[in-house]
Amino acid sequence: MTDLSVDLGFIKLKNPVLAASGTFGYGLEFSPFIDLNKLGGFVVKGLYFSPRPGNLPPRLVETPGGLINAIGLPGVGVERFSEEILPELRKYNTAIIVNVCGESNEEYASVVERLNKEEGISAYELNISCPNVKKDGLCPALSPKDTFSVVSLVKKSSSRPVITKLSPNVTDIVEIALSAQEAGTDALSLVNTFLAMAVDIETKKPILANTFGGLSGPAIKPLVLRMVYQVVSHVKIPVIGIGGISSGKDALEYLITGAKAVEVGTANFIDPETTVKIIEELKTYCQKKGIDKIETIIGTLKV
Amino acid sequence: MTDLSVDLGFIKLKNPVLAASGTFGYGLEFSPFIDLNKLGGFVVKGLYFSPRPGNLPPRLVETPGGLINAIGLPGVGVERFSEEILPELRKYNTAIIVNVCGESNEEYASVVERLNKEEGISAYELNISCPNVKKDGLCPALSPKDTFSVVSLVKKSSSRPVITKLSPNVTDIVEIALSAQEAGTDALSLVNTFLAMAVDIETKKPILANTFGGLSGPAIKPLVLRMVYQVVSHVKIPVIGIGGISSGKDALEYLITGAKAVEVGTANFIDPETTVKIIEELKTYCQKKGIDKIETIIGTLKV
Amino acid sequence: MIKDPQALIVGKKNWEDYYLFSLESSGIASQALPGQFIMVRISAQPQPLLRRPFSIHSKEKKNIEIFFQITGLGTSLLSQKRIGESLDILGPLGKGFVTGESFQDKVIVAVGGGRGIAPLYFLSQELCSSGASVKIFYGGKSHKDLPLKEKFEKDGIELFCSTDDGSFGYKGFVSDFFKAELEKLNPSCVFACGPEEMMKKIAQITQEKNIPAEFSLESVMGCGFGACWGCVKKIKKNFKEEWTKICEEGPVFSREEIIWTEEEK
Amino acid sequence: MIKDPQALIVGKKNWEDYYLFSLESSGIASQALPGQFIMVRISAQPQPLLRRPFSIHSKEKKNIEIFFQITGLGTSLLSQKRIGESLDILGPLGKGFVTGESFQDKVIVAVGGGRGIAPLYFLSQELCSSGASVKIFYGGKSHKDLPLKEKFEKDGIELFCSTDDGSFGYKGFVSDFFKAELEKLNPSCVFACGPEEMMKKIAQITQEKNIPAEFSLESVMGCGFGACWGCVKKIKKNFKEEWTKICEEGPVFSREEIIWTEEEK
Ligand SMILES: Cc1cc2nc3c(=O)[nH]c(=O)nc-3n(C[C@H](O)[C@H](O)[C@H](O)COP(=O)(O)OP(=O)(O)OC[C@H]3O[C@@H](n4cnc5c(N)ncnc54)[C@H](O)[C@@H]3O)c2cc1C
Ligand SMILES: Cc1cc2nc3c(=O)[nH]c(=O)nc-3n(C[C@H](O)[C@H](O)[C@H](O)COP(=O)(O)OP(=O)(O)OC[C@H]3O[C@@H](n4cnc5c(N)ncnc54)[C@H](O)[C@@H]3O)c2cc1C
Ligand SMILES: Cc1cc2nc3c(=O)[nH]c(=O)nc-3n(C[C@H](O)[C@H](O)[C@H](O)COP(=O)(O)O)c2cc1C
Ligand SMILES: Cc1cc2nc3c(=O)[nH]c(=O)nc-3n(C[C@H](O)[C@H](O)[C@H](O)COP(=O)(O)O)c2cc1C
Ligand code: FES
Ligand code: FES
Repeated sequence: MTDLSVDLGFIKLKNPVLAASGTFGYGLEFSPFIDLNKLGGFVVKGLYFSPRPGNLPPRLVETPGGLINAIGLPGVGVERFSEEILPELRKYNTAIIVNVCGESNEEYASVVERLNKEEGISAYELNISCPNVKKDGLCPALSPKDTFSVVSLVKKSSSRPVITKLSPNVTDIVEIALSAQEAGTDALSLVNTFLAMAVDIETKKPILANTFGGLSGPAIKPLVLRMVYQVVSHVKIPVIGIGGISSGKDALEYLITGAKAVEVGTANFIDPETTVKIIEELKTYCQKKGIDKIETIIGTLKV
Repeated sequence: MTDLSVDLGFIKLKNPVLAASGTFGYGLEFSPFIDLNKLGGFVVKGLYFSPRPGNLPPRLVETPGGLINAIGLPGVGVERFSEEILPELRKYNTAIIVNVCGESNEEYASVVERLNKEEGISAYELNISCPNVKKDGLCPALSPKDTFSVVSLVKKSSSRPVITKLSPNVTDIVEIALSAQEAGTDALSLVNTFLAMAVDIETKKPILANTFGGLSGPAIKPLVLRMVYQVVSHVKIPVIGIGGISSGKDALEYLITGAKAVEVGTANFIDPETTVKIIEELKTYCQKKGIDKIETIIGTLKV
Repeated sequence: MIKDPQALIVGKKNWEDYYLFSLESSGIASQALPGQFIMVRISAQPQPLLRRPFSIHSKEKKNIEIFFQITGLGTSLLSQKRIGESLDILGPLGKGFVTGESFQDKVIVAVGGGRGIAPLYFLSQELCSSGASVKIFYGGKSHKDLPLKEKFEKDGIELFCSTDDGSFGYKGFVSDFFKAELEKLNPSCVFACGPEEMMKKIAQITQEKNIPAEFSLESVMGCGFGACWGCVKKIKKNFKEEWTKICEEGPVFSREEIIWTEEEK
Repeated sequence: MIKDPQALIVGKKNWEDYYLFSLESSGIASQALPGQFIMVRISAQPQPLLRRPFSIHSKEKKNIEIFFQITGLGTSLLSQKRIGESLDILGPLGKGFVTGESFQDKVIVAVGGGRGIAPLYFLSQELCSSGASVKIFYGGKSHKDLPLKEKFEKDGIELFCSTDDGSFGYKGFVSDFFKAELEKLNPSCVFACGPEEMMKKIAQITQEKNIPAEFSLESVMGCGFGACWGCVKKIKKNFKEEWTKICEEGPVFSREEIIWTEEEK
């Protein structure tokens, strides 16, 4: 029996496989397909304080090996989430992580303060890196200063561990990671989507109503793996790898590179069973290689 | 008869289709497959002053929709290029652009100074953006300051137009583009490869001997298209689009977005006829749409 | 709503770029209702990346059918699959057309444009068995775009065919044909599926005559089961307009709920 | 060196995960020499992105054959192609084995390990027609890894088979079998293709006996025709060691030129 559990310090996960925010609904959408209790955990859709409509459609366009989305963080808001959805989620025995959004630092803090009152949340994931809400993909995670200020404010407000989700759209992701660490984040998740665009040569218009969107899916994996590699060698806090994971092999690449856990995003749409299959594949790999504890392979990359 | 020619100001191309540096050898490698005279032009493999061996193999690894290379700019050096290769290239009636590399600003300048003496070169493309030669993908194009200093030095040394090739691995590509423009570059080419990595879960080693490499191919197109869109609205000089182009449709997306020409890279490996096919497809599109001059569609994106 | 990773292709027919596949999938067949759809995984390779939505065209015992037209890479790759191969599908998804006993002895009209005919066969199967009298308007660009004509006729369903070029049946848009015949038929309810422009016109016409009508909408779908928020359209709910997930609360909506977009890309 | 975008698959055989395809491609067949290879485009979709290299296994009039083993996505997708489909191929590429009249009446030994047998059939065709006496060492893990045995035998070529597990022929590595038989056979020249470790041993053995030897090397290839610099290995040229493009100056090199890597991934 392989021990798949991983210890992030502030939370122990059954296994290193989480579902990524925005690709897993509020979790419940997947219960017809998989047993949610099998997951290491899942991150619910990004939550602002108030309900939000999101962007105009079209919101999605496929690219070779990837998906550009400009969903724009629609959602029920923190109140309805707490009242209607969270009670359902509490029935599951898995880590529930809430993806926290804000138009200002203060909004991030108020979301967290409201959620502090509720039971059944394992951690907050600060979404300071969504490229689909402001012009030109602007977001706090593009600047070490902005990252520091939002993370430190939220850390003050939060009664729970805080995971900061970084943007890949930067020259030096290590610099941003270090700011977030200095501001007290408990962990980092790498990464949100890559700022992207698609054009229709018949209409001569951008395909997405929002012009820009965020690229995710298999296409981005080699870029994110590189970022995880760079960041793990510079920070002391755990790093969660996110980007293009759709198989046990993909997840293992991240773990070996040094991620302590992974989040599965776009692949959930393609196959709603992906997360559970990855967990099975991790088990098989460990058994084949005689690995008792999956934690022992984390960061074993030989360079 | 559609007029496919495009005028970059400093040079008029037969058509907007160039072959990208490092993916077209010294051009001659493609003569068994296509008539080089049909091309708008081609950019030869990156050239340092002296011959260079390049990186250790393995140098290539495929990813979903992409290719990571860590070739590391091997080459014959400027002397042998001038003596042995350039005379062959002069026989062709197409724009020959030399991709210029350097370990220091001075080396870039000396390559250009040596080449100034030779006939038959249409322009220099300054490769200040290769992610495979220094640790962590460092290169001048990551910093506006470094970009400015190398471009302005080369401009002083050069008797020919200079195209500056930018890196996508930055937070704000517009800022770098503006530096290069300020330093006097005649045009910009966007982009070189994306810093990336791949891991073998069996050996637990990076697949590339160089650990990092640069991602190219269809996977990157949506990212580069976005960058071209951002840059064209801020600069006055022509922009050449490079990234994931393998069909007329891809090329048209760039042209409509505002690129005045395109370079075709990785697709040359998959089909050595790609460039010529793209030219045919551009013709067909123009004829179907009743477009007399392809230049009239450049930058016609309706946002 | 289940995943059937191995729905066997047991039948395949085609007419130029239209295809009819019969899939053995007892789990999905047993739950399917008219107007619902399935999401089909096209390839194990990541291109195309996402599943593609197809209406359930019919069900019979353990089998369901899909009817589709080649419109791009996904449908083109799908069309190349052969009998004996199997497809990974999710379904039945979404909410379908209103059906049931209340339609007994009523005249019902369903209007399908092009590939939009797909869900209307299942719908008419169901309505007929509830004792309704079903009339189908089936429009296409040309004669070759009406491949399912014989299938409906065999079932004894009254068909009103139109082609834009007049190569078969009424010459002109199916919505005009519908308008011309409406008075005579005097249906209790109208269902429609097809190009947005066509459905918009059917909505206007039925509104003027005050006949209830339902429409099956299309949208680019990321997941098909409510997880991605990619498929939204603006829908009226309790006097408010809301971006609503077509895959979950649709694809079928009543005329009163739909806010037609001004210009479709 | 040409591109044939429509090389028709006219024959296909397979034994477990080994496949033999016969391709009609008169242009390439007319130029091909033993040891040269072709680059095959696997899919119109960008996965796998790059072409895959395969040695020319034989040529006969307008046809060439390739013989390959499934080792990953590309070969797996290739194996699913059927007779009547066509492949987009480039070839013939690279420089092949030394052949010609000088081998008349000489004993020549060729050693193939696993899929490395592929180019040796063409080579032996050619050498036999030059009047050489060709002996083939054919090694595999197990009996099932020697699918081409009968093909060589039918041509009357003397075969020395070995399997690692002893399920057929000599039990052990083909290089050990080769070593054991070498004295007796006393070849004028040795050719080898197979796993690097095997070729390294053949190099040692032939060097000790001072017998000329040539080897067909493998490398990950981006283009196959000298444009990408991806396929380099270290090769001795005029007393200097240089990273050399395998696709252009190889894949066949003489023992003196090759610098074996210490450890292969
Ligand atoms: C609920 C629902 C039911 C459907 N039922 C049927 C059916 O029964 N038969 C049938 O032939 N078609 C049906 N469609 C449309 C079908 O899903 C699209 O034709 C198909 O997804 C196109 O895929 P492709 O890869 O071939 O084309 P692509 O290359 O992806 O695109 C070709 C064109 O189709 C558009 N398109 C792409 N994806 C979708 C999508 N999900 N919905 C609408 N348009 C899209 C693109 O914008 C583009 O204009 C249905 C769509 C929905 C939403
Ligand atoms: C000149 C040359 C001639 C060859 N001739 C034959 C032949 O006749 N028959 C045959 O079965 N095989 C031959 N090969 C090997 C064949 O090209 C590879 O098996 C094939 O490319 C693997 O592709 P894949 O997509 O199935 O595997 P992948 O999924 O790409 O890789 C599977 C494994 O093969 C390795 N690999 C991938 N590409 C190559 C490559 N280009 N060269 C070597 N190893 C690679 C990978 O590193 C990995 O370990 C030849 C290779 C070369 C360079
Ligand atoms: C449709 C969609 C919606 C997303 N919504 C969110 C979100 O609400 N909050 C967030 O932090 N990330 C969001 N993301 C980003 C993902 O969580 C993830 O970081 C990204 O998709 C990369 O992972 P992948 O390649 O596995 O998809 C979204 C991604 C997609 C595709
Ligand atoms: C194998 C390989 C070698 C390359 N060598 C160079 C080079 O020498 N100089 C340079 O400026 N860019 C080089 N590039 C980058 C390409 O010119 C191009 O910018 C990049 O590949 C993106 O375009 P693509 O997606 O069409 O391949 C190389 C790319 C590849 C794949
Ligand atoms: S298609 Fe994903 S929510 Fe509707
Ligand atoms: S494979 Fe491209 S140079 Fe050899």
